[in-house]
Amino acid sequence: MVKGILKGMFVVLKHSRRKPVTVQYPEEAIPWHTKRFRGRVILNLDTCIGCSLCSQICPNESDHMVYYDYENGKNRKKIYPAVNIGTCTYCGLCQAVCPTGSIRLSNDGTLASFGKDFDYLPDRLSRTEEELKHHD
Amino acid sequence: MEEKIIEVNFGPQHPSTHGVLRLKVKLKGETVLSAEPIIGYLHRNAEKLSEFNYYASNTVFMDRLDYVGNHNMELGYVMAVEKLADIDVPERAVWLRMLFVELNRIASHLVWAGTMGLDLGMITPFFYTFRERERILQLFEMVSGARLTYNYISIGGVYNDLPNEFDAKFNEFVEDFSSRLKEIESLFKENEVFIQRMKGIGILPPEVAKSYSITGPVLRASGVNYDIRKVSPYLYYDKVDFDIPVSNGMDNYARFEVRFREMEQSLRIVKQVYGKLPTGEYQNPLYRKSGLINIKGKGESYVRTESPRGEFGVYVVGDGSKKPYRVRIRSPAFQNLSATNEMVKGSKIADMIATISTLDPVFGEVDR
Amino acid sequence: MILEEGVLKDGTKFILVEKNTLLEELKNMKNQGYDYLILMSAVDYRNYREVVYHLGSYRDNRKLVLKVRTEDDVLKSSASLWGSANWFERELYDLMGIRFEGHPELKRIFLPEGWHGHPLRKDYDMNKEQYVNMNDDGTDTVSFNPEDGW
Amino acid sequence: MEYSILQLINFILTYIGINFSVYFPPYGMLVQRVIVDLIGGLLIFIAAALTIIVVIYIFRKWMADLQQRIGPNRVGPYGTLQLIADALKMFGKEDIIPDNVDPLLFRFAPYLVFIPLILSYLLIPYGNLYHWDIIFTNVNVTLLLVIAFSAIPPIGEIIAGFASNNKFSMLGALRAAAQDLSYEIPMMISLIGVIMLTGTFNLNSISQYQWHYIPIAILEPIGFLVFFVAVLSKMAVVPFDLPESESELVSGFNVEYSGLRFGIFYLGVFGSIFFGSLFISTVYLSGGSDIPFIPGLGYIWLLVKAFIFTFLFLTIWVSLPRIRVDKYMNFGWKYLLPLSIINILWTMVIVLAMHGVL
Repeated sequence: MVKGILKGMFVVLKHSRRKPVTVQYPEEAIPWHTKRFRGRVILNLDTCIGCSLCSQICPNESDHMVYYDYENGKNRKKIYPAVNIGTCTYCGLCQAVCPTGSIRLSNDGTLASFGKDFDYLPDRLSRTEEELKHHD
Repeated sequence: MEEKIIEVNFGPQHPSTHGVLRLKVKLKGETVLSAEPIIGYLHRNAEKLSEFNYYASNTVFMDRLDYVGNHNMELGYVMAVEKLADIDVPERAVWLRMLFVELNRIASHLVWAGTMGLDLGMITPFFYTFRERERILQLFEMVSGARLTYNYISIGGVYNDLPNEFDAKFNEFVEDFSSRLKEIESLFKENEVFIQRMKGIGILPPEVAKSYSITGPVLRASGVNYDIRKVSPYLYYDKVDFDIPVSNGMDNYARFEVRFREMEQSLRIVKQVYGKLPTGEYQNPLYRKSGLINIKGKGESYVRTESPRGEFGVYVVGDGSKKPYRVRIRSPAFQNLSATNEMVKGSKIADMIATISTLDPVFGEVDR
Repeated sequence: MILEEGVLKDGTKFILVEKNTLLEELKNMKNQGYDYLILMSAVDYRNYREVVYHLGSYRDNRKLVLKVRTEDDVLKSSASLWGSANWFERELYDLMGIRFEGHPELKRIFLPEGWHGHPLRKDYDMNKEQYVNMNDDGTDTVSFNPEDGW
Repeated sequence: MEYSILQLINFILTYIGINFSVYFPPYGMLVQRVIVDLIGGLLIFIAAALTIIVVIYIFRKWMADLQQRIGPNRVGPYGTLQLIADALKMFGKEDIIPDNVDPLLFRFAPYLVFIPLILSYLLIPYGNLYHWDIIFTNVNVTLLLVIAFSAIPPIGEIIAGFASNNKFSMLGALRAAAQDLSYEIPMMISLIGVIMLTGTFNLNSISQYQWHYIPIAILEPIGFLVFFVAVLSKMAVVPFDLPESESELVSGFNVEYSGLRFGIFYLGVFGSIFFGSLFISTVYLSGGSDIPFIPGLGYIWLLVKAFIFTFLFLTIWVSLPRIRVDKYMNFGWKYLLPLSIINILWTMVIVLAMHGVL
């Protein structure tokens, strides 16, 4: 009995010499292991054809089509997706379904903000968070 | 002095009910007279939600069922839909699915091992198991781009191929995982106090297990050699070499033993699968891009898969439209949990906690 | 009594049985070696409900689907044959509104007692929000008034 | 020439001009004595509080180290001020007193746990540092007093559990009572062996005895083992943390407590860990007596031994599961109690051999 307990303690004690595996978050940023990290949705206004497939496949209706006055030559009805980031689950289905690759998920996962406006209309959706910060 | 029976609510907020299980327990001193599980605190009705969405978008809900074994949940649904809509899956996609499903099984059992330790009052194994799980999650993140709700397995294949840096990370993981697993196991296995807490506790005889439709490691720990991967092989489980660990202990210790052996077997499968990965398409080109939305099915299909907790399957009824008419989820943890009272009555409070932790319920899946 | 036989889309054999002979048929199937109740589900076809029993065996790979149709939503309980039928039937009662006669304690399993309607029915009103609260004695109350709960 | 720490305080007071004993001869000396004792008590209170904080810091760092984490590292250098920050946070929190509790007992119980613990710190002979004996109480019954003080906190725990009017608390309180009963007896019986050997109840004499002869842990290994387990159980940490057992009874007897009162319970756990370490090294490992051949460093030597025990206790905490309550009682009554009685017989043999009878 004592042997088993001592063995357990020994295994635990062995770990005192190993290096910590945790990361100090704000200083050492979490290494995104991939370029595929699914962050905020971003839209390319110039290639969007307004097919509304993304809003159809969106599982919780975060993605919806709105009228936005932007001329890119392919989108005759001038409807573009707008995404409610508050309910978006970053599932990536809109990216998967988009025939032109206009809507995609960026690598930006640091979305904490004081703002309460989660509904990203097309022009806001087309900029990265970085650009939005400079813009304001 | 008269002995009074007291009724205690364990949960829904309780440190060791693995989420939001509520147990209405009748106690006589420290002895449990009966325990009635009350569930539904995490109920979202994924079955109803699925009726309003396209076939392809429902994988998102499946992800949120068993949130520690997500790939298995996606797989169960996707395979049922593929049967329903007669969709072919490229060979590479099948192998990739198998790779991730088995890795996910390891990750899920690691979470179980850590939380079981916590339930017994051991703090440290939790950190070691989560350290290992973290490495698996990094692999998942690398491939799918998410750490928890992967949404990786798509109808007609998988959404993404392996990235270039996957190989190195994967080999690094496979190399030392088995030795680290042994180390974690030794923390439990050779510990007399642990053995006393587990041996002979929470007895589940095979007849009772069969009557309650119990599957997965819990069933195999009761001495029934029944694993869907062997009984009705899906994916390419008939092309790889692995054993089904079975134990005749019927108690908590047997369940502990079976799950640790299963992790070893899963590692074996993972190694073989990675060696056998063929090149080629990873997704059926018909169901890429806008094809995703055009999946139609008519009829009924149910495909049995072995999730980390037992038999998982989705019964899909299609009426020929782009949305399923009815989706019914067979969740293994729900069935395993229904036998709680049989297992815990007459034991002590501490044993009840240990027994529930070896059942390994995940409430996203129980409550759906 | 078997009304209809056939093969489902996934290649499983199915039989449709007469409602009154359900329990005998299930018992019969259990004796034939289908000792594993994989899944009980119910599908709402608007004018009738179809309860589907997926039966399997703990020994081999056999599988059978047993269906039964009901218009008045009352069926015989199979809780005496399988322990697992207990929770399956409670779930079907809760979400689909099918009452099983002879069930030891037929009450809602996911939703609070007193919930209006059965969500998986096709005629369930999705737009009406219900608010749940708890009485002092621990029972749930359900109301349509937002101030009565959450 | 050795002086006690109280004399040192007296010297300092006299030096800075506070000396009542010269004023009204019989009473002035008493007043002076009381002032000196009060200062000594305050000193030990501060020292004990600081030690508890140090022990908690060590615990968190050590646990983090064993679990491949970093531990507290934000507040102050290497996170040393983390505990101060935590304490401030505790002070600032609302002290919630639920509706149906017994308000008086509910408020009173935490102090009943903590004050005897701090008082028992006064009884330990801390050995000597340079020429000063750090001994606050040097009466003939310090060992008995320690045991008496250690019997009070469980009463506080039981009161806390019952007053909370919560089923989990009550189960925790019942466990505390049962645990205390079944482990205090082996603990005291194993101490009887020590008393038989040394012939005194004075902790200072006990530690001096061991310096003159040999540490009692070597003479009485069984007694030492029993005492070790009993002390571990007395501290109510894993594997014996049944009264609180987080995963079973949520938090046991202190489930309804919050804010400062919870903080007191929390400090009590770590205070008793260090006190247990001090006590076991005093009674069984020659305590604060000098390091062999190096006089004047007894205090340091005691601290070294105590901290080794603290590390041992903490390592046991992080690496073992909790034992089940009925098995635990069995272990206490069926193994520890007979072992402690065997220890008495063994001590009798030693004592007789020493007196040349055998």
